Amino acid sequence: MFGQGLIKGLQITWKEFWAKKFTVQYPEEQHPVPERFHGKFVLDVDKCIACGLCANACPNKVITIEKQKVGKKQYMTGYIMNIQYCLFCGLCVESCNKDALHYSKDFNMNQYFYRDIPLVLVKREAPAEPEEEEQPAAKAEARPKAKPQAKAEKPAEPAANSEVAAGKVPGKEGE
Amino acid sequence: MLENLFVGIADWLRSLLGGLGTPVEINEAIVMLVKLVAILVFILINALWLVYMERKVAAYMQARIGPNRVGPKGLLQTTADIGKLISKEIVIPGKADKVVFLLAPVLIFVPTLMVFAVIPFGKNMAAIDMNIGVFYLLAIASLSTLFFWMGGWASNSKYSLIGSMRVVAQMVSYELPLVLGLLGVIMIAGSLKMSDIIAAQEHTWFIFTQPIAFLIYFTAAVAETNRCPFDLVEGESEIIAGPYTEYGGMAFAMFFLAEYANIMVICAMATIMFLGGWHAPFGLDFIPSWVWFFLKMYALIFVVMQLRWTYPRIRVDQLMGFSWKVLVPLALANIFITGIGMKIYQAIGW
Amino acid sequence: MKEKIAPVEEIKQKFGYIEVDEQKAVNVPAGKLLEFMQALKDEYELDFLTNLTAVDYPEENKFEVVYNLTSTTKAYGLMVRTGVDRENPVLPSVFPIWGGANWQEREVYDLMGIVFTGHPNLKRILLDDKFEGHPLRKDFQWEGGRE
Amino acid sequence: MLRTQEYFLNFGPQHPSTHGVFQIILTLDGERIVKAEPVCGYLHRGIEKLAESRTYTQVIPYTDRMDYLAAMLQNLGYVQAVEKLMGIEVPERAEYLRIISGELSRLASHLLATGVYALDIGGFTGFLLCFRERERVMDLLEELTGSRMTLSYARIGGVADDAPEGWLDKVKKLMDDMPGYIDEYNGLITGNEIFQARTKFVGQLTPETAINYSLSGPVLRASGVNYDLRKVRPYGIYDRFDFEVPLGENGDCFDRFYCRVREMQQSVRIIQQAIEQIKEVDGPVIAKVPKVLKPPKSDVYHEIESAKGIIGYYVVSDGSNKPYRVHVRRPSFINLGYLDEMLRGYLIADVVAILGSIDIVLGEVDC
Repeated sequence: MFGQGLIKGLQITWKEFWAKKFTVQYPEEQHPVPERFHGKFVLDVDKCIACGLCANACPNKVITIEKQKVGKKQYMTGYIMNIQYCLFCGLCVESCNKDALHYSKDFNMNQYFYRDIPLVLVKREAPAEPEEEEQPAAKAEARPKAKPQAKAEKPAEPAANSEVAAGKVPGKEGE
Repeated sequence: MLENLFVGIADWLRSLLGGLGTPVEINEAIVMLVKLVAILVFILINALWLVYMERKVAAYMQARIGPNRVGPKGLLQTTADIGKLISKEIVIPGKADKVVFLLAPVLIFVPTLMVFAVIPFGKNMAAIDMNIGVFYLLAIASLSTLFFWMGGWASNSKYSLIGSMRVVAQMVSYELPLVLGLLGVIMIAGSLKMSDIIAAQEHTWFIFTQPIAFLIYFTAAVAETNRCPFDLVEGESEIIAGPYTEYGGMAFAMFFLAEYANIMVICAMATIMFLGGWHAPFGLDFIPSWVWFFLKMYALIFVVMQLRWTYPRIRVDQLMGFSWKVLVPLALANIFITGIGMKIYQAIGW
Repeated sequence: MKEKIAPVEEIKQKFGYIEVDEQKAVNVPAGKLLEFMQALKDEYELDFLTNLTAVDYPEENKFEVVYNLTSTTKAYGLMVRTGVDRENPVLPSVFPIWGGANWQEREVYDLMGIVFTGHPNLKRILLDDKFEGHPLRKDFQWEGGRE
Repeated sequence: MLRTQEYFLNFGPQHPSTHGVFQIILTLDGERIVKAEPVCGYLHRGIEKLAESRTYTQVIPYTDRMDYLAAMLQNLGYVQAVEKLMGIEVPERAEYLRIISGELSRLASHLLATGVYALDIGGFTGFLLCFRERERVMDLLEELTGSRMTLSYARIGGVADDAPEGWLDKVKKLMDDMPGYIDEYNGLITGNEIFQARTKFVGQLTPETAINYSLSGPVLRASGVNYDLRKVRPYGIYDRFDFEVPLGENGDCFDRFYCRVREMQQSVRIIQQAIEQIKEVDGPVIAKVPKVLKPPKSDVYHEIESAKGIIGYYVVSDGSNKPYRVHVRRPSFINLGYLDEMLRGYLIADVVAILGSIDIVLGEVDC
């Protein structure tokens, strides 16, 4: 009979009117972020050996790794991701042999200025003199030295120091 | 006390003015003016509230919760929107007819506001209880076609033009079943005066004696206000926004608010003509008459909104076909049957 | 994954001028293209032109136009290739045989620059009408972009 | 003297119902369409050209960006083409995960198509109700792959990751709820008389024209042509599942719409069976493939049934680690090819109905 479908439709909207609502009041409540979420990148600086596999795996050449030769070892001075070109495909994370590069659950990567968009995971200076002695000791010594220098040079740049990258201090952009 | 709240205010005003010793005619004129201003303010506030209600109803039917940030439960949302829209620039397209373009959104409110003068919101609560009230209402309400057309034509845009062509076609063809649907009621009531029609429904509402007429009227009235499923004037998925395509800021908001005021008119009309106006059902007289009137009106408005959020839009040829091939013959048949029925009743004796 | 391929051997015997390679794809000279295609459609029920594309081989100085045909009734497919000279890339359109070639040929014309004679509306489709060059050619150079 | 004149109407590129940036230049006689000229390419990014400078694995994320509504199916077509080129055997469990995520993608795409079609016709509520369920599907995909739309989940030789703990149960629960939701859409949208009046016998396609114009997917099947690659030439492990191919009778907009709704039911059936079967399958989710993929010098054409129709990948290898040429047969693009003829003689409102029923994604049309 003509009109049956019309009445059915009204019934459904009437039922929906009283049904449970699905809205999540965003800033107050948040949707659970799954474990594998492709969010902001986090680099474990200690594990990273600056091999460049991730940069090679990236389809869009997002990752730039700057390294300097200190003694016999390669020393990474910068790990910058041009996040505006990132496809969030996960190939870089997958390619990492040392399990150093990860996704975090932080999806808030917006920036007010275009120049702030690149995600600087590591920015530090190489230790000045090549240390010929024991490597671990040299490393441990070198890093505390490097940090204050980086800070002093670029105080304005948010997340531009290795502390943020290493996850010791919560990133400023996320706020 | 509550029953006669508004009537009491009017009487108080009248006696106050009487104390001043001015002539009675001037006193009456002042009282009338106050009444009209009160209605004006009431309508505008109501239109704002209806926008909010529409958004809430829509949201609740779509598993959302709708506006809820501005003010308690989002009640001030439309106020904030209007504030935003007022502050926006009204962009006038380059080749538009400027005068007509700007006049249309101003004038669109005029017929709607004029119509409210004769609507009795409660017992003795019509600003003017004209003896041709229904006629006046229908005549004035159909004027708004012109202003839609003005807006669409003056925009000098093809989408606007198509939209306003549709408005004219639609409104003219739905005017007919609308009036014919009401005719059955008028025949039984034997009067064009609103208060007489309501008085005639003291025992039985006309929706029970004239159910077909009610359906015809309601369908035609929804079409008349360009609401879904007859909203192909706006038809946002086809012709963007029809006559309003080129309007922005407050000019757009005027069209928007006029639409809601029009919904109020048609729902108030349906309440008066079919749902017994301010008569209380089941002898629940302790609730004031005007409360009953508004309850019925808002129930109907809710139905109009539910229709919008349930049905898809019909096509322009189907729209015309539906009016001329279904509604008009049905309305004529209804008048015919009503006439026969009345004769039979008269023969039997009331 | 098993491929269902049209009876290539049979087709080979019937049409002497075609070559069949190890993938059971058919190479047909450009001159015989329309005649061969019409026969495929009429006699082997290859009524569905799935894919039409072209590949640029600058070393061999040719474009290779690839037609992938399938049959909606017999569920087999066939790949037909034809070479066209790179200097003068003109090929008859298969639009009269399969309407599906309409936009695909326009796309190939747009991106590869192969002219299909007999096509009803051979215009650029994805790129701007004023665009110069055909980007999918291997020698296409474009200034700008990131790298 | 009274004189009538045809006029042009620019339908798009900025128009709410073109599903993206797409333009149709309509020649109108009143509200009736005399001629329609589709103009696409506003979203052309040159993916085929980009693919030539990427390695085989690196092309996968770009395939996402074509039909971003059913990204998994796009991935799948490409990786299966490369696997065919290299002769890689895919582990069982990966095949099942591909089926489940692929069908979930199809479900998401069809949910969107259903909802958006309701919106095109004018029913807003159907749109948001479909989105509610689509959201659940996307949440599941997000949990599996980490992304909601551009999944990049398939890898050459398998899939990126195994299903997380408890994920299959969640999928199963959604699949149990799904038939109820589909009934709701049928009540709200399909059964509605106004909707039927708008869509029935509009934009009719005969089976002959549909085949001739290489239309595929629900557009082809609505005309009554039983041509679903999952049945006709089963790829992957589709031959292990029991499902039907919904067909239409009239080939009109309503049939195309309703085919999608019924395909959702079949997708649900496939996923339910796959979940049952995957429990017995264990093992790796990716085959042992070399780090650097160097397929032999050859070419391959592989096509699968995507949500919008047949998506085919033509991959040419020159023996290096980068594809020499990748061409994609995009169903949306080819389905649009017949739009002009389809629209002629109908009203402006039908443009929306017909265009919506083809269910295009501009990312795929423009590639």
